[in-house]
Amino acid sequence: MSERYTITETSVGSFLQAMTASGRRVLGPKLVAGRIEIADINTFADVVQNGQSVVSAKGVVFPKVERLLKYRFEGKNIALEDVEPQAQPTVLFGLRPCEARAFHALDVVFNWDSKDKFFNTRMANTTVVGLSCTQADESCFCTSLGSRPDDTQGSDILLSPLKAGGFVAEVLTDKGKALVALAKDTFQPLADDAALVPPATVAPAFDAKALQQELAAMFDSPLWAEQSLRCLGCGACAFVCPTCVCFDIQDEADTKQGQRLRAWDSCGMRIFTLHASGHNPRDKQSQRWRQRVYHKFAYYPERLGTLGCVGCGKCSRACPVDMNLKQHLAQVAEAASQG
Amino acid sequence: MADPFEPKMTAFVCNWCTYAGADLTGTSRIKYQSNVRVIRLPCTGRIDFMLVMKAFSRGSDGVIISGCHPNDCHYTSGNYHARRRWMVFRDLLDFMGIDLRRVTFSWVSAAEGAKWAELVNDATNTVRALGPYKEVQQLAAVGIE
Amino acid sequence: MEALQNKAKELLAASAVKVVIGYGKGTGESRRPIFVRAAERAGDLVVDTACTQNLATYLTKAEVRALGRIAIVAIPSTLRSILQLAAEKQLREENVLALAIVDGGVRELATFDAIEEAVATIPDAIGEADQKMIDKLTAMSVGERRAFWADELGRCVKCYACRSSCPMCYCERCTMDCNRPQWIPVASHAIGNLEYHMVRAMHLAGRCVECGTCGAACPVGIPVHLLTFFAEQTVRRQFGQKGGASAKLDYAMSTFKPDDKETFIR
Amino acid sequence: MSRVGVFICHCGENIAGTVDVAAVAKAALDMPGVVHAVEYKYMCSDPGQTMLKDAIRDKKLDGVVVAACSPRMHEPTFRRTAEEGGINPYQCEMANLREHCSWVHEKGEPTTAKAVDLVRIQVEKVKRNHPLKPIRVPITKKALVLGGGIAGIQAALDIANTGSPVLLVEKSPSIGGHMSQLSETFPTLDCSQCILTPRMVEVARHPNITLYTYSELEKLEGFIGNFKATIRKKARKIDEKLCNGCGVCQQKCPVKKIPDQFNEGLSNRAAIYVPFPQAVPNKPVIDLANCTYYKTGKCKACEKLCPTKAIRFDQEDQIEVHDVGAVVLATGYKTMPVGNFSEYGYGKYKDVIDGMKFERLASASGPTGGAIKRPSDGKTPETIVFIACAGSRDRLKGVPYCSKICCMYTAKHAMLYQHKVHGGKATIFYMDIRAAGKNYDEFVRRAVEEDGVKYVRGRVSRVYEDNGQLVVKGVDTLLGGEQLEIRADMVVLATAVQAQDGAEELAQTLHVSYDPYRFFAEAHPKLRPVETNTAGIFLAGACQAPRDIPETVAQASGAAVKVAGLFSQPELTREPIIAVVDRQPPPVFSHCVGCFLCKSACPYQAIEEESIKNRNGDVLKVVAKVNPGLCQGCGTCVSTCRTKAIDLQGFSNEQVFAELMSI
Amino acid sequence: MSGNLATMKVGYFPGCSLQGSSRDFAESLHAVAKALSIELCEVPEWNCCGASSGHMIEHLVSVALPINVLLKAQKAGLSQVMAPCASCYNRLATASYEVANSPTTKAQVEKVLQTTPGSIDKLPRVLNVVELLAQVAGQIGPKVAKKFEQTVACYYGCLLVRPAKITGFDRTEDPVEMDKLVATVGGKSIDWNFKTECCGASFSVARTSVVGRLGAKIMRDAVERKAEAIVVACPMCHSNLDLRRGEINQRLDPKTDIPVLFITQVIGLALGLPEKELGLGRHFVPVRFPAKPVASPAATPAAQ
Repeated sequence: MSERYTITETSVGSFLQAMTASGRRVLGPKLVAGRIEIADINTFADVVQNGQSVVSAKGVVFPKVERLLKYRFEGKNIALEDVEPQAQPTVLFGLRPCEARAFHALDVVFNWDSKDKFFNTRMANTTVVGLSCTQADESCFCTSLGSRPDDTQGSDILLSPLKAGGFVAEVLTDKGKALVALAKDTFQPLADDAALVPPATVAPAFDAKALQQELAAMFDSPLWAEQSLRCLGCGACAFVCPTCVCFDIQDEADTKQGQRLRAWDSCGMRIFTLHASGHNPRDKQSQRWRQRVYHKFAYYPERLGTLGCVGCGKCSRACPVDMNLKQHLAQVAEAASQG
Repeated sequence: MADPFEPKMTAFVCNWCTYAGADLTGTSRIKYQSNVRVIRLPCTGRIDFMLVMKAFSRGSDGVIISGCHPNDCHYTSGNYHARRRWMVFRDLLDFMGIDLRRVTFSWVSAAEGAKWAELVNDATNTVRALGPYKEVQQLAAVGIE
Repeated sequence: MEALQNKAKELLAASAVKVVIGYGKGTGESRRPIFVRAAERAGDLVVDTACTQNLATYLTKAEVRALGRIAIVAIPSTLRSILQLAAEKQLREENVLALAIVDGGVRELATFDAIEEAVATIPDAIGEADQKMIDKLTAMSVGERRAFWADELGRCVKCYACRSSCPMCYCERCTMDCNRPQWIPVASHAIGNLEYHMVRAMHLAGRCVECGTCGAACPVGIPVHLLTFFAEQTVRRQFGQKGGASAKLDYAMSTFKPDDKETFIR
Repeated sequence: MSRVGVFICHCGENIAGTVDVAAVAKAALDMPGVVHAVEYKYMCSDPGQTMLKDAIRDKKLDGVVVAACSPRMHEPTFRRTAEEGGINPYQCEMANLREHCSWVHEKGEPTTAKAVDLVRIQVEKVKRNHPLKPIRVPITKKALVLGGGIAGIQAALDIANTGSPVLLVEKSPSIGGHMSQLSETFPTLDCSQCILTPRMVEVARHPNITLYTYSELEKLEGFIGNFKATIRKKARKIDEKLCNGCGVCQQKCPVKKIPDQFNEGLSNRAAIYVPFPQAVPNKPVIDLANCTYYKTGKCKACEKLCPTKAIRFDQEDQIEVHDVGAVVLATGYKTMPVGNFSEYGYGKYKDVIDGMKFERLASASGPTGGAIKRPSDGKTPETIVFIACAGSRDRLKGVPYCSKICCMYTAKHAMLYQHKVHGGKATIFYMDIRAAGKNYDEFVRRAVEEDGVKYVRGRVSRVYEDNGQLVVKGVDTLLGGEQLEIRADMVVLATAVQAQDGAEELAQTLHVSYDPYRFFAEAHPKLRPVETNTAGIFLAGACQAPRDIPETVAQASGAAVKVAGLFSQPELTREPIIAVVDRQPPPVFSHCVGCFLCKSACPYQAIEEESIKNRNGDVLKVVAKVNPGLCQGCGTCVSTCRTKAIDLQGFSNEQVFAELMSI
Repeated sequence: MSGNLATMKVGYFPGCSLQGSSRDFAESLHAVAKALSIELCEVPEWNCCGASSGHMIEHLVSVALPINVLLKAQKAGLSQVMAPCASCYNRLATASYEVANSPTTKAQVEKVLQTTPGSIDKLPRVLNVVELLAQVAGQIGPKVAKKFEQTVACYYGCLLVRPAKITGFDRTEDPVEMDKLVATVGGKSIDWNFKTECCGASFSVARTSVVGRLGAKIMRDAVERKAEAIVVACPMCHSNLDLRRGEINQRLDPKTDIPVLFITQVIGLALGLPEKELGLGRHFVPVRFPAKPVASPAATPAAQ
């Protein structure tokens, strides 16, 4: 059962100081050159309370490039050198609930069969302080996925703004407790009459559960080609996405030494499935687009018991040709309902 | 006292003029500094501009590019094409923040053994004075977690 | 706008073209590329100042080509793209019809010659802000420039939105995707990003149509278009040639003059 | 995993004296892929090479690096050895430890370190070498000679005498060229036609020579050993088989007043004519521009009177296409039109003539039968002035180069004049006398000393007429720059030698390069003077630069030998260091996108377009293809290709990249 | 060339002689220009072209002076500057050529002319009077009032067409542009041989004997070829053949009194402009057709 407190905006400041003082790195949505980025948070003023960062916070636990191992050629032998992920204790502060929920979608993959050392170490060192959305835009669709702008899943602490200023802090996990413990006195007990700013209203556009069923019958629908005609086949959507987990493993080596890197990859790109033979099972953009939808809304739930999407809409905002996922999914649902 | 800095110099040269010129430097026993490593290509026209950037990314402190004088190209016009490429690439390197003092372009003919020695020494000394190309070499570690 | 919609309707009705590539209403105030394939959908076409993306990118996409003869709503850079693509044998005159937007109205340009004439009237100028930025950069010290790009490119995630949105990046296999040898690292670390954007700029020198669509496409707001603009301007300054001026090949980087003026070769 | 052997040569003390070869060998043995590394005193010696061969066999090597002298010195040697050892010769690379290391650096650790690097670079390269086969191209053993002047004649005869068929194409109605117009030739003063005519006849009779006079080359496609030549035979309007050259037609032709080009307009000819009595072939041609029938539709006098009924008014141009393996360019020169020397009064005053006119005046077969008579009134000139360098070495109004032959022929003219006009006074204005050549300076001296020709060193500013008398106004720079005014009866201008009209167009049809003065460019000014930069096309005579007869003939024979040499091979074998455009299994076919930017980058027009079709013959893709016969392997296309679809064998992207990575 | 005359505007650099010894040249020039509606805009605050003295003493000065003039013209928005005096013309043209072809000279000149505004890179084009008239030749023909039916010898002298690389105008050794102009106004020009011979130029004052000797040759050939007048486009040629006629006639037999006209005067006459406006009265050898043969050696006129 979670503990609930209130905390004033000024106290949030000291709470932040306490985190930094404890040697934690504090990151959160922050305005940088007109873009919201996940960047260092020093004062409460840094925190952007509404609107989505361009790139998700995924990088904290799954960096765009990370070194898995190093090696050196010593004469004819190869000397391997294991590297440990340097995982500085990190607090993701003021994260949108949708993004907070996204870590689960990563977790199910990185711990699917073998346990990924790098992800897990980073995850273990990351505490998520969510912040309920009081505004949303045309690309948001968390509600269509059975979630809410003030969803607690994935957050260790969830802050929800109070009409009177300050926040309700709902401490959800031990990680959350540990964090609160850093500055216990900045929290007050929750008053009964504390009135919350109503969360953002996000009208549901479709029902994810139903969609999963419908997709089964739509593999050969002309809709995919229709929707993806303008798709450029870049990776913008995947690289801003908080749940996209595909990666490429690359060796960078010369005659003296080398290293093995893990780097983000995207199923939207043509060469993602290109075989050495030249054959490409997903040669058409429509096939790649369909794969993206199926992967997130059919295969994920089927095999991993969770959706591969949190409805944050980052992909739609990042897309250079305005591929709006929410609209497209609604279209799919509609097409399905018409049989 | 630590070892004095010895620059890594990489040279891309054409087979017919500069490589032969460097051979002549040898046959005439003209001494020059040993920092340079020569990569032989048929023609300056064959030198992909990326090789130059790669050389820096790979830790070279200076790069030398040399081929036949205009009009003397063994392939009649390879060096003219190369020259155009450098005219643009040089500006781009500069625009992207690469220090042009570390890139030396030259025409060395098969008869200019002495010029080759002089070229290598000058380029090497210039770069030695500039010091190691940390700015680029450090990049190798940036962006990897 | 009506002019365009009517023209599109007429072309599609007469099936003079099979598709009209144009701009339509997107999320919020944004505009998105649309593909009008039926006369009755012509009303979806929008023309306004928000229509800045160079749609020529679609002219080389197999899926789009498969639709049949194309009419494309063209801003100036689109026209240049068409010529450059033609010069590079990627486009046939009979397969494309340009609907040039000239002060609100629409002009039908059916032949490359016609497009060349139109292009000839386009001034050799990029956006004021971009030019200012380039001038600012060139005025900096080389160190400052390196720092500037290190910072900007630090954000690059190699999503290749710039490449994918560029009308001139139509190669089926990009240098980036070559792995024997691996010219450019796949990972988007500092070196990988620097080399990637350097190659792109060089490959566009003399071919860039200065639409800036690559910069606009970048999700993390890196002004990558400044690199290609700069390269293109360098070519124009030194050789007087430019990308997308003619349907006949005049590529500065695969031609030369024996008296090309250069001062740096000793 | 490859098995590379490294062989380090001491080159006596040359390398071992400076580089610690043992250390290099040890280091080499540590390099990935190296299974064998040894040092030896002289790798190029017999035992050295045997050692290499044995190692290849015993150690099952698939790649060899010989660390010795410059590859430009011994690469062929060791590649042959490697082949004898049983691997592909192109699996052998050389590290240049001598010219690039031991000879240029001091003894010491850094030098040895460099040696190791140089070896490593080549090891990394050789690991990525692919077996290559020399390129074999068939040769059509038939030569095309363009131009029927002395150059073309000589080349054609020399080639024909080696047994290969020759097509000799001449644009005018007869072969012979300028030489047939000359009177006597320096420095021997033997009669030009007397030495030329036999050669002309020999050409006509030669079983291996097919003569195409009054014909032009329209098109040349293909490449060395495999050209396709399209020749236009212009209609003479004569059936050459029937015509016996009796000449009746010429006599009977009503049109007679057409200036005769052969005599430089000093006499007239008919509308149907044989250019000159010794013409080969001795068949007339109808000059359509002046023939009454073609102008008015009436006449046909020749047709009526021709005893063999050989006139064919309905004859049309014929186009013939021939396969040839080599081409000799011998299109000759022209003399500069003197129009832009109005101050010399050429064209204004009848008695101001150019050198070629004088040749006709002095020629026994000329309009005056060899007597020097001035054109205006046929009077024998008592004083004559020759102006050398009329246009030559004149940056402003003429050409900057020296026309080379003028000094000699002017001396000859003056000499001939003195011989023919006793007591006549010949003066020559000159800049310098350039008489380099066997017996040339002696010849000039003779003109001065024996024939009393007056040489004045200085330029002429103007030639004008002073009541009917030509006045040559010049300066004598040897006599303190004093102005001279010589009253002369006749003035001869030694006009500059220029490239033939249409040289530029021809060069473009043949893809040979030419200099700023439109003379065809040789492949190398010293070492390849008769070759062009286009393999299989050779140069002879004044189409390359001003030349006199001896040089022209020598060069023509030189070109002929080049052709004979080419034809002596069963087929062309060339180093396989050429570019190739990749081919992939469907659906990719090739990584080439067909932008053909490489095409304009190629200095050799070696890049062609290939359509990849499916079974039904529909084109799926148009991609670049390198013609191995034309490609010379510069690799310019490779670095132009964005998709890296073109690569250069022997210097492939993988190889070069690996070399760089190994540093 | 320039089509609509109404709009033709040309820079005008008088130089010293057109205000002194050759006022007749100036007058006729302005009259003709007016008649052909060419607007001659005098270059504001022009300075000496640096002829003779200038370029013999200090090279930099000889270039800087003309460039200064051209910069002033440039500032005044003139694209062409016409210098009637052949010597001025030659200096201006030479200077432009030098700064265009020698970076060093350019740099030096830029240094000394820092204070003069403008850019040396786009200097106005320099014209001589014949060049200018040639440009509008097309418009002269129609305007001819009474044909100039004389046979004349066009005399170009040395500075108008030489050195060719600098003047780049007409045929250096055998110019014809003036002859063409004479033809357009109905005159006949003889084919003679002293078109570009030296007249003695500035010896006109220093050593008249030289002028006499050279002038005599020129006049002799002209007269023998039935010229009724000499036509010039250079103040020095004019004064040498006109002012020094006495000196010349001492070496001639028979002596001659054929007048020496400026090309502008010839055209002026053809356009029917009053003799006064053309400054014909200012000649030493009276302008008469046909000239009456002189009996006695003409006394050298006293300096005015």
